Amino acid sequence: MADGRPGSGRYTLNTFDFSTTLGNAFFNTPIFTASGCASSGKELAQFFDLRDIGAVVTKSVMNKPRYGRPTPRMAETPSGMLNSIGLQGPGIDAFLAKDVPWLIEQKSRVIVSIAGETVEEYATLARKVRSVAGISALEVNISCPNVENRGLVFACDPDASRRVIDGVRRTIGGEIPIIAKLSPDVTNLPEIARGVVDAGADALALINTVLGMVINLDSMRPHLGGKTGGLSGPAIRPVAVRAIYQVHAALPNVPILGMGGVSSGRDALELILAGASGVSVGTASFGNPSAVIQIQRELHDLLIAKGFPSLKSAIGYAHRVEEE
Amino acid sequence: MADGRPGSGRYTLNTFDFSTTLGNAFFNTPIFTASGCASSGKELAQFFDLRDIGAVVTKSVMNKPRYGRPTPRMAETPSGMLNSIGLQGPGIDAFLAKDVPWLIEQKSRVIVSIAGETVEEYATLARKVRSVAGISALEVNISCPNVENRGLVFACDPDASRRVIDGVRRTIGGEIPIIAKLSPDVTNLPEIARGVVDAGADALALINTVLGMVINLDSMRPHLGGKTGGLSGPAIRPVAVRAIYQVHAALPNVPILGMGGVSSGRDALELILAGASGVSVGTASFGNPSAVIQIQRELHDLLIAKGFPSLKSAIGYAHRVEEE
Amino acid sequence: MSQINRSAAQLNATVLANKRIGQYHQIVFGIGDLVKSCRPGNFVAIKVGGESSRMILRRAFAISRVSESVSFGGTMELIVAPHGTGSKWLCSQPEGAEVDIVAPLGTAFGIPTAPVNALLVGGGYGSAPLFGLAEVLKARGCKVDMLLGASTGAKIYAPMEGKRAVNSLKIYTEDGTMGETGRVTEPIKTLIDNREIDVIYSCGPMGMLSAISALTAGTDVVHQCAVEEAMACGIGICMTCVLPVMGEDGKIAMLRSCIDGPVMDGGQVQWQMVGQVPEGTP
Amino acid sequence: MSQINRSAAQLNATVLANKRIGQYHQIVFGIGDLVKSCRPGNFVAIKVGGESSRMILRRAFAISRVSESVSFGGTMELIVAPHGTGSKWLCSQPEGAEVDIVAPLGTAFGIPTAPVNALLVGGGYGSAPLFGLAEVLKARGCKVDMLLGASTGAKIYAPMEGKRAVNSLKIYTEDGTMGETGRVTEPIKTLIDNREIDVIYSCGPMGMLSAISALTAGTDVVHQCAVEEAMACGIGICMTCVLPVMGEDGKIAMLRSCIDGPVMDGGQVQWQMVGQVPEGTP
Ligand SMILES: Cc1cc2nc3c(=O)[nH]c(=O)nc-3n(C[C@H](O)[C@H](O)[C@H](O)COP(=O)(O)OP(=O)(O)OC[C@H]3O[C@@H](n4cnc5c(N)ncnc54)[C@H](O)[C@@H]3O)c2cc1C
Ligand SMILES: Cc1cc2nc3c(=O)[nH]c(=O)nc-3n(C[C@H](O)[C@H](O)[C@H](O)COP(=O)(O)OP(=O)(O)OC[C@H]3O[C@@H](n4cnc5c(N)ncnc54)[C@H](O)[C@@H]3O)c2cc1C
Ligand SMILES: Cc1cc2nc3c(=O)[nH]c(=O)nc-3n(C[C@H](O)[C@H](O)[C@H](O)COP(=O)(O)O)c2cc1C
Ligand SMILES: Cc1cc2nc3c(=O)[nH]c(=O)nc-3n(C[C@H](O)[C@H](O)[C@H](O)COP(=O)(O)O)c2cc1C
Ligand code: FES
Ligand code: FES
Repeated sequence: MADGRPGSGRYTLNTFDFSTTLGNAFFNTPIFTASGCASSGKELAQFFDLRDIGAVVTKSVMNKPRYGRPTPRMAETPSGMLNSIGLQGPGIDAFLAKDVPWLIEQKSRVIVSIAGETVEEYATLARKVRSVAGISALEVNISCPNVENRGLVFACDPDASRRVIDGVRRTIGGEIPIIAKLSPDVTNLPEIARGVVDAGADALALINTVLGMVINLDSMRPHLGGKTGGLSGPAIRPVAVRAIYQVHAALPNVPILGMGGVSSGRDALELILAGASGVSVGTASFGNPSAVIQIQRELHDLLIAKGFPSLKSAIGYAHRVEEE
Repeated sequence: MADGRPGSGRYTLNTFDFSTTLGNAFFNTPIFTASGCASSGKELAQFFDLRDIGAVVTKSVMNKPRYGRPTPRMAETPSGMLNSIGLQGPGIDAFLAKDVPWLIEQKSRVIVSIAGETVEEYATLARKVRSVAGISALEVNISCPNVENRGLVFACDPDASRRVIDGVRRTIGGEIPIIAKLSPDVTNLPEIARGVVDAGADALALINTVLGMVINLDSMRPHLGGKTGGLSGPAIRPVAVRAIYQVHAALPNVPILGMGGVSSGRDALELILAGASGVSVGTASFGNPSAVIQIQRELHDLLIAKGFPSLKSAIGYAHRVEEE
Repeated sequence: MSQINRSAAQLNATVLANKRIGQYHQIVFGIGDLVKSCRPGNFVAIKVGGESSRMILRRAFAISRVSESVSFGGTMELIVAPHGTGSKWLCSQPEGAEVDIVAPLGTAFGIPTAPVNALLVGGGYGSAPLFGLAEVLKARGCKVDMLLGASTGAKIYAPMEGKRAVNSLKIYTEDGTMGETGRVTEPIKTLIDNREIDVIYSCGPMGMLSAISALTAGTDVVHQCAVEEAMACGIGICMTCVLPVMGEDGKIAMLRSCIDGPVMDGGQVQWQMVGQVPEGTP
Repeated sequence: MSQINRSAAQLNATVLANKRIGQYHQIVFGIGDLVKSCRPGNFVAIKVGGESSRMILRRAFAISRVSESVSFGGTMELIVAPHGTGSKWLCSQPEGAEVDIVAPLGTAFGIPTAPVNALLVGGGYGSAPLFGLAEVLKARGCKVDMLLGASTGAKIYAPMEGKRAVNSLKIYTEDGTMGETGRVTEPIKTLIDNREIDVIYSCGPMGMLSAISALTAGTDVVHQCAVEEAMACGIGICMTCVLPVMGEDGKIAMLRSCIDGPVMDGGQVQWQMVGQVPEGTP
């Protein structure tokens, strides 16, 4: 039997290789938190040991401190939720001075997520991140409004996406991998993906939330303070699987950090079979503080039960062409 | 109190005006079936009187008979489902000869939905529809692959969308309104909407399904015969509300037939407040054969309870600017 | 008014009994006068998961039996395998629970007008509707033989009462834990060759139905089978449940197994093409 | 290890009792040793809707009381208003049901080290945590007066046992169906002016908390209030539950009401800006 094909449970807990890589970054396990769904990590430390998961992906941080959007900032929807946080945060300086050292002290793997309003801001953020040791990767959240271009979201504009990644790439050097986080709200996702990879992204994070809205039937106005919000949770999982499958088909050599509605090991496996090298767990942590570690355990056992010799052999397995 | 503002239940069942219009077509009520979710109407007639609802929107029909996609054609997902039917149908000639006369005999209002693979096919379909009396409106489903342009979905391409509607407009004349049905899977929905309205669409249908995929964990391949499928049901309601709100804000004078995850009167009201002049009920009928008529009743009572003097006064009410 | 779904009604049915039998649950519902419209072969579509469920589609189950009693009125019995989230939910419903059902749906087994020799073949829970069918056939003077098969004994559903209506009953399990070891299709060829049967009624996995169709092909034996395709609506409006079936005009059509089935003519179903679409599709 | 959520644990708690009281349900859960970490003011986050629910977020409820008994071990009581789908589901859980909870969460009411004159003000189900608080204050030698208000009598929660811990209890309803007619905030000004109270503990609708903060502003009276903002996670990871609060540095920060609250210093909360963001936001 060829390498990478599931056998019949021949691989045991001891021989199973659960590790993954995103660019030149190595992770013991493929399950991460999702940006904005674990704050800076401290809050979840009560529920599991942060060292045990693949990495903590921190909330997207901007250059300056930021209040975010007015409340209400959330609305539950069928099997999902809308959020409109508006990137509230302490700003990159305070973040690098306080939150990152704490995580490193815990021996947690850290992926820092950054967000900006201009191409320049992203480059500035990258430069600051570069100055701190111990960070495993940089996630560049480009699903932010571009103030230099009528607030059009960077990730919805192939050209602006490329320019952001290009600026980050040039600032950060080749030391830590760049993961470009894309929005699914585009006509041609593989095109955007190809653009940011050409510009220097080592990996892609798919998917950010889907733009949605809820009307409050009492006020009869948009419920969220920010009017529209990002849809996340199990409701969007089929969109995430499709996005990952499409992009993996177009760019089979580019590692993907998958996310969107994962709330069990079987969900994580779906994303991996579609082409994800790692999986971030977001909204599921809101309903279950131990979700990340539970999903990791379930995925581990499921991969072994399916007969995969390693996590890596399952990545993109749904694309195989051979006949059974 | 100004017209169109909800009062406190002063309007009763007798004075309440539930009617709506899409272009020059008048409907007694604003609740319709959704294309592809009521077949040609006959199947639902056992559960309610088709005359009692606003209109039956028939399954998108193509010029030739068509087998559609291989099975499995559906997968249930959290609060939603994927379908990949592939426009199975009898072809326009058999459809106009058999299905439409039956509906007209039942005194049901009929909106015919058409789908094509070329600009020319849409025009042919429109010409054939024009030759039959008694049809209230034509829904042009442009979420179909364009065989003349690498299978790129018409509705994802502003230029192709416009050309389809332009062709239909010129063929059908001004007798029955054209409703262009758009896909939400685009970067800039208002742009596509504006394009088809400029080309002659009298109204817009929003939204068609969202592209998704499910991987079957037994076969470890895409579950659907057609690999990807369209996501529908409550899971996508926030996307529908957002799409309707965005397009109504951009084109306040263009009537919208809203749809996407409506399964109760309160859901229908959400879409109407966002800007829909009518609401199609799709997937909800699969779980509840009486859904269309039940939703219609609930919406009626809810509008009165909220104090609206008429359905029309609630359309787009969430956009109002005055302070309370 | 249309003829499609013409006996179907939607109602809240009360669970009167829920008993585990082997790997299945035998669930009895009170459905009142609706029993009068239920025929062997029909199915029911059930809403699962309760009010705030993320499961939005009904689940289909063959009607195993209906009866009328003085104390309970009309009752309907289902044999349910706890397969996934929806069927497990159904199996967990206690006596007294109310369940939203739409029934009866689909085609029924055709009943011969003259007495014939009938062979009833059931795979797994597919035996459920066959006992009710056997009673009807018996009442028409037919000779009724039954073959039941499953992977293992716990998946054989063969109630005591049911056996009264059959002339013979033979059980096959693949692991030999009950009856003969082997597949239920094995003895059929001999029965056909010996002209012992006129019609086969079958219900079970698609592979079994297909195998029986292969055996009856080119013979005079009629094969009525109840197919099982994934159904989103159960009432003919979604087109998800289609099968390629040869029409009288010699053309293949993709028929809906919910309204043109589940009982279909096994000789017309294009088994080799299930899961595909015919050639020449645009 | 972090200090945030430091006493919180996730467990399946058994419903020991579920009783309707006016428009509320008083629900008692067995939570074992976890009672030892629960302080008045803490809340619990509950998973609602069962296994296949479309509700993915927990619901927050103030812990009304905890106690330890020989027969049941540690128990926790909640007072739940059947508001929407999730709270109605909770109210429908029978004795013996298992419910997934995370508790205790959030800040607790600060307990004075010396005896003081305390006024406890509750609106609607907001009175729930106040009786447990009253017992603790009483044990510290405080004088405890209580004001409860609601729109109507059925929304007043004031259990018999609870009254033992308070020196006085006055009830206000807007429709006059119980106690005085009017709002619970009306007598407070006089009490403050007469210097009869040192600290106000409040729990109830945001409008009530804001009104009390206005009355205590510029006085020496400390106002500890338990706020209620929509929460997606309850454990500090989502940033949905924020309120503008004045920090010690004189700057306004958007604090998370789940971990920096629900009990906050009413004098620091920027009530007029709730639902907005401070000026100067990028
Ligand atoms: C006409 C008909 C008659 C049937 N009769 C019986 C019966 O008498 N007893 C019995 O135990 N089962 C019967 N089934 C199968 C039963 O419908 C499925 O086991 C059930 O739908 C599984 O739902 P789930 O939520 O438990 O599983 P899941 O796998 O979680 O279901 C997910 C989705 O797939 C569909 N699905 C999954 N398995 C099947 C299947 N085998 N057939 C059709 N759809 C499926 C479900 O309806 C649902 O939409 C019948 C199916 C059909 C179509
Ligand atoms: C710290 C705290 C303590 C609370 N204590 C109590 C209590 O002791 N007793 C009690 O009956 N209720 C209490 N509530 C309110 C309770 O959380 C809501 O009534 C409940 O979440 C409503 O859920 P639902 O599904 O019934 O309503 P829905 O309206 O269907 O809920 C939809 C969403 O909105 C959120 N939501 C709706 N109303 C509120 C609300 N008032 N506050 C916060 N979120 C809301 C829900 O959590 C859910 O995510 C408390 C809330 C908080 C934040
Ligand atoms: C409350 C909330 C806040 C989020 N904040 C961020 C963020 O700051 N940066 C980012 O890249 N993604 C953010 N996301 C998106 C998630 O990281 C993730 O891409 C998305 O929620 C889909 O995954 P899920 O369904 O598992 O939550 C946020 C999501 C939620 C629900
Ligand atoms: C099974 C199925 C078939 C559909 N077929 C069509 C179709 O033929 N033409 C079309 O325009 N839309 C079709 N749709 C899309 C629906 O009309 C509708 O736009 C979409 O499902 C969202 O509404 P809902 O969530 O209420 O189902 C189909 C949807 C489903 C679920
Ligand atoms: S299940 Fe919908 S058409 Fe058959
Ligand atoms: S509820 Fe999530 S941070 Fe407070």
